[in-house]
Amino acid sequence: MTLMSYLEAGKRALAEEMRRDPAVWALGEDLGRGGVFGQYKGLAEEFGPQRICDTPISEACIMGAAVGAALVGTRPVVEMRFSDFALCAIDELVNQAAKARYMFGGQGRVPLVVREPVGMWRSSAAQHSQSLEAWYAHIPGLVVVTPSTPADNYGLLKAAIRCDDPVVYMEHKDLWPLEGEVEADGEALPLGKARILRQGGDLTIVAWSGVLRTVRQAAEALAGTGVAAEVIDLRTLYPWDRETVLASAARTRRLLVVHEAVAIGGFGGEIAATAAEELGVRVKRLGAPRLPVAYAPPLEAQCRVSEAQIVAAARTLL
Amino acid sequence: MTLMSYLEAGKRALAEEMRRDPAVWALGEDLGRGGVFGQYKGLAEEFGPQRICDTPISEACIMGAAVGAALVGTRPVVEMRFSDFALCAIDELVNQAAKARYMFGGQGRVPLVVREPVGMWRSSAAQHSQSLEAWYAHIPGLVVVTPSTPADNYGLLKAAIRCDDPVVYMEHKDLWPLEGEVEADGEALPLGKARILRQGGDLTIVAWSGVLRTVRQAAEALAGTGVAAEVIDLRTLYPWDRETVLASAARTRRLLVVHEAVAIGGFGGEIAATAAEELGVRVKRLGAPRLPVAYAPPLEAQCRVSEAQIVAAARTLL
Amino acid sequence: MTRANIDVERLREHFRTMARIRAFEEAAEAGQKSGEIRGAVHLSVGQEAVASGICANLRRSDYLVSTHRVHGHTIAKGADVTAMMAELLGKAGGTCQGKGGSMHIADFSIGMLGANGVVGAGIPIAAGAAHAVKLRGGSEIVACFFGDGAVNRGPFLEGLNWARIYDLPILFICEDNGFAATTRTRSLTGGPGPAARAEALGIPARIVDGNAVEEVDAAAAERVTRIREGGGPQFILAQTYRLKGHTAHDPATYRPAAEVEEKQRRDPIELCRETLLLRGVPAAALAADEAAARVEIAAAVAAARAQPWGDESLAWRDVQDMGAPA
Amino acid sequence: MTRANIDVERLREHFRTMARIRAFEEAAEAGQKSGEIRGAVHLSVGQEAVASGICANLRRSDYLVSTHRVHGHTIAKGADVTAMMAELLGKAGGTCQGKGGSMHIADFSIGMLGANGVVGAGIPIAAGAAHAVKLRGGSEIVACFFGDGAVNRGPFLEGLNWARIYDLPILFICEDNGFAATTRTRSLTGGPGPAARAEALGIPARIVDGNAVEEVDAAAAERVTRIREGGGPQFILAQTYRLKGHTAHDPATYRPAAEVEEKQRRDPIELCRETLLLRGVPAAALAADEAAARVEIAAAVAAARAQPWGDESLAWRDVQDMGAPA
Ligand SMILES: Cc1ncc(C[n+]2csc(CCOP(=O)(O)OP(=O)(O)O)c2C)c(N)n1
Ligand SMILES: Cc1ncc(C[n+]2csc(CCOP(=O)(O)OP(=O)(O)O)c2C)c(N)n1
Ligand SMILES: [Mg+2]
Ligand SMILES: [Mg+2]
Repeated sequence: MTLMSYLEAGKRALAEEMRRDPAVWALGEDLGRGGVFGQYKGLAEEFGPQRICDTPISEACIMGAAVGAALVGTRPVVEMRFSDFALCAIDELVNQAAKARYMFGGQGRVPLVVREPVGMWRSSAAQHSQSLEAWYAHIPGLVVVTPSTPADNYGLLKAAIRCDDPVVYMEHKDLWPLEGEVEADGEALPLGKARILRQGGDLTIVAWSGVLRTVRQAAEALAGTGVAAEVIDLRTLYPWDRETVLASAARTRRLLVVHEAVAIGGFGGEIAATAAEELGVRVKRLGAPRLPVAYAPPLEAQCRVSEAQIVAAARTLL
Repeated sequence: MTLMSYLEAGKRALAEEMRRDPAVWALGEDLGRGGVFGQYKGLAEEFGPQRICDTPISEACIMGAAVGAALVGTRPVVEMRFSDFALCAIDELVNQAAKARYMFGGQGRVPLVVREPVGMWRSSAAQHSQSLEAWYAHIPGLVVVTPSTPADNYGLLKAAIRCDDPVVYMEHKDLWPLEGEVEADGEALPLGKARILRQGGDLTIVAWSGVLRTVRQAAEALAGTGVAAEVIDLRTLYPWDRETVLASAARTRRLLVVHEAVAIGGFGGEIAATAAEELGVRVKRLGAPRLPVAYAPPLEAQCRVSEAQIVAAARTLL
Repeated sequence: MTRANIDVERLREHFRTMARIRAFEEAAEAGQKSGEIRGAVHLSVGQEAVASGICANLRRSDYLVSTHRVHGHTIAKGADVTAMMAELLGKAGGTCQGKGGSMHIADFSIGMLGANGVVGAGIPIAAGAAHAVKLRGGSEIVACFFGDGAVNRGPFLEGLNWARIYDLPILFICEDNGFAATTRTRSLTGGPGPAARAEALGIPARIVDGNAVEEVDAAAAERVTRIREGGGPQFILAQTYRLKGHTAHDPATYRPAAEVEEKQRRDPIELCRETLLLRGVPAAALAADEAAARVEIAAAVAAARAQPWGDESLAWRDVQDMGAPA
Repeated sequence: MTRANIDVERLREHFRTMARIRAFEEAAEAGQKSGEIRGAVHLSVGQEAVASGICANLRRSDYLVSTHRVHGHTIAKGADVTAMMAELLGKAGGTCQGKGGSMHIADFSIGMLGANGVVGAGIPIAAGAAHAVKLRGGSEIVACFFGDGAVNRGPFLEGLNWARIYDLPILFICEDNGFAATTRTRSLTGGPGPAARAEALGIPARIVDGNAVEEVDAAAAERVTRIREGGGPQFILAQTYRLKGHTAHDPATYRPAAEVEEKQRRDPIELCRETLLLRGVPAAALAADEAAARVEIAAAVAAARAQPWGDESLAWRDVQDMGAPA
């Protein structure tokens, strides 16, 4: 086990997969100089400019070219810089990557990974702060992964690269410096498996990505008042781990879903509705209000799910 | 009252609004020859090629130009032909149209309507059959409207054009020929108001757009077996009429949401989760399986919500 | 420049290919009109010389990326017409098991990577395929067809720039049939046109008479040779005319009948026939070619018709492995 | 061609504008480094002549659409620097009430329709604004700035084509500062470059030395006159250099110090100073202009700093009327 950052863990995973499989390559803007967050630093030196491919500012073509390159047997890792810019390449992802295998009757596959860093970070305002994971979970053909720890960023990115389906891989920008133990030269983690971060019998809290830090704090606070919350990191949004979530909710009979994304139309609705359908348990969702993210810190804070909100929401279920 | 088709009703609404307000204009491909479904037929003759503006195949620019034109005081009606092609203009809709007013601190407004015909129609397969209304309902700044009758297409399109917010206006392709009574030179209908199509005390069924036809049939079938379903046409997805839906569900204690869109991550999750949160009622959702739409009729049929499915789903709630 | 000295057998082969495409599309048109073919069908009647002239210069291992107007390219690349017709009918034996229809025909066995329902979307995909070929040091080339309407979409610029900067083995073919659906493309295309745009992106462009199959063939031969020799991306603008409507449902009343009649006189099959007659091929031999094409297509239609629909379970397959729907 | 005979007062006005932009951005840089300004800040240090030269030819009623590198354009168009600085600090008195930050500065009172966080996204918006002007028979023109990196995005093609076919009153200014973030743009731009692309889309293009403010001014004057006379869209490629990093956080170590030093010698403010000295303006007068600019900006910073943060309720306003969040 080695202590490393979430950023470093992602880089390591990519480097190891590139060493393992010559079909893997990465493409995106500024990758040759390490990428916008430094998450590719040093890779061009090891793998050369062909496999760590600097691209023009052409998001549509980056994604579209990755589709073509995947159809003929390579495994592209596409860097979108901020998930917000991936909105310039939605046709390529949703109409092409996600559907090609199906439309063509299984003749081709599109084993690409698109890395789309999400979330609020350093007062970036409405065009650099979005969390649109719910969109992709709604699209047949796509896998959606949202790692929250260095170990997960390592193991899940490996799994995403090995996956034969197109994967939307959403790192959280606020997690880049987060440190944690990672097993170097370790294994890929299974996609589609949630992890129970904390056990408890009073209510189940499901969350993913950056907001988990706040959720853990809230769970601590609840514990301080004698409420034992079970906290589940969903890790993969599609396919989501219904078994783990429903088993927990069946025990606690109370389910709170928390996400950084806008609450209305967010993936919390899917999970809450499923639990209500399947178990008839009491459910509640927390997410951002339906606001664009503002720039000024006190305004931006309105979009951030707080520990106090989580504790309060949990209490309404008790 | 005049009998007219859903298509004709939309055309009439647009023509009347263009007569009323010189700032209204329409832009899109082939509009000068009536548009791809004929829903603009004759308008270029009345309003001239400036206000019924033929555009190149440049979806991104059609939407982006509409944003600019709206910011300086006109009211563009954008035609996207098939909602699937709007995926070529997502940055322009989601990062620009939806956020400009907010990001600029209220200095500008973007009163545009984007018409995005949705749904399965004439074996059109995976790139011409999508229903992605849930995406837009998740985006702060956007209004989402899904008319299901000629009268609604008339009254809601008028309201959408008069609305000062950007509106995603989703007509269903299968409804173009549907006939119904429309009050000519009539009023705009209020946005955000659902309509109870049929009263009943045993369960509440919420639906919208094309699938309502099937829902009505299912409600008939249920009535035949002594089950009185209350059927609600949501009409506007954002803002959705929580009052009407929750009041009905509070009475019946059973809520079924049905949509043509993929069930997982669909807007049904939002409604079901809300009802479960607010009322603790029994909920169920029905939508398409998480499949791209296939071409061959028996395969495509797998994506179509059937009367039998609705009846069966309703029964599980009773 | 027409290559009047084209080998007669080669020209005759073009005639046969064009006749087969024509016969296929006439059958498709009939199927659409009868309702047997439900999804949209875009006919390339009048544009067959482009498909035949270009694809005659491709190897089976080369890749092809096409558009919604896909039949000609795919037949010329060597696809099985029965499987294609079955696809239009939505049968399980179709090239795509009936999941795609005309707008999504693909045949990976001959390097045909797909039609596309989204105008211009094939361009980046083709660039990416060529990119992958270069990455793995392959010798294949990619032929990427698109229409004159597609040059007004962003992916045209992004894809051509991409091909240029990475110096990819790709031939872009802009098939200028004068229309984008009901619109005269020229009226909404700024500047001198597609070839000038390609040149401004650094890609050598050549304009050819797209109705003269020997001219298309010659231009393609030259450009394909350059590409195979490492000359990087090339561009051909083939000027032609869409003799039918945009879809098989479209009567195309937005253009004068006289214009169509005039263009009909430059039907590429007729132009080819004239040259072959001049070169001594008997009229009867050509008529026999056409009859053979019709027989072949009629048999394809019959065989496709006889095929079963796909089982419902087919709808659930090939979506994705991870989280496969159930 | 430099217009050595530019009016001295006009040139002096450019000097003052450039000095104000420089002072503003130096303050912004300091604010970013200290952490007081949290969001990304993109400096146009070294590019001030483009902003000043172009905007001097615009009227208050004309429209301006900008990019993430927005300060110079906006100051040159006449925006209040205190409100701009307050925006960078996120204060309620900012141009956008603190909702946008540097990347979303807008000032509709002077026709400034917004910076943009998405590269190239301003181009269609600008085309649409010009389209609306034409629709209502207005006499305003639109100035649309973008970087050399933006010419590789699809909206560049779509937006320029749009302006051409509808013959819109718009001036496109491509500010070629050599870089797109850490990338040398030229290395990923196929063909002869932005001006050739504009010409291929039918838009007359002119290339100018973007560090010589009198040259930019002269070119803009000529092009703006053409546009006002109904000549349709025009294009200026201004060649300049980004003296600082991509953002104020970027040390730009990916380029040799010698290159930057050499470019520093062509700092547009220094070039302008030289000309003014030659034309007899005393050095002290220019130093006084710069000092005045610094004083003005220092006062703006102090005033902006003193402003309160917005009330939380501000976050909930101006999202939408229909379905306003509550
Ligand atoms: C992005 C997108 N916009 C619009 C359409 C609808 N559409 C299908 S084909 C077509 C015309 C295409 O013209 P062109 O590229 O010249 O090809 P042609 O049909 O002439 O072969 C249009 C507008 C589409 N399929 N995709
Ligand atoms: C669509 C999109 N892709 C990527 C980015 C990230 N990004 C911001 S500025 C920039 C470089 C832009 O270069 P250029 O257009 O030359 O403008 P400059 O920064 O040099 O002024 C990039 C890549 C973005 N904002 N939007
Ligand atoms: Mg065409
Ligand atoms: Mg630049």
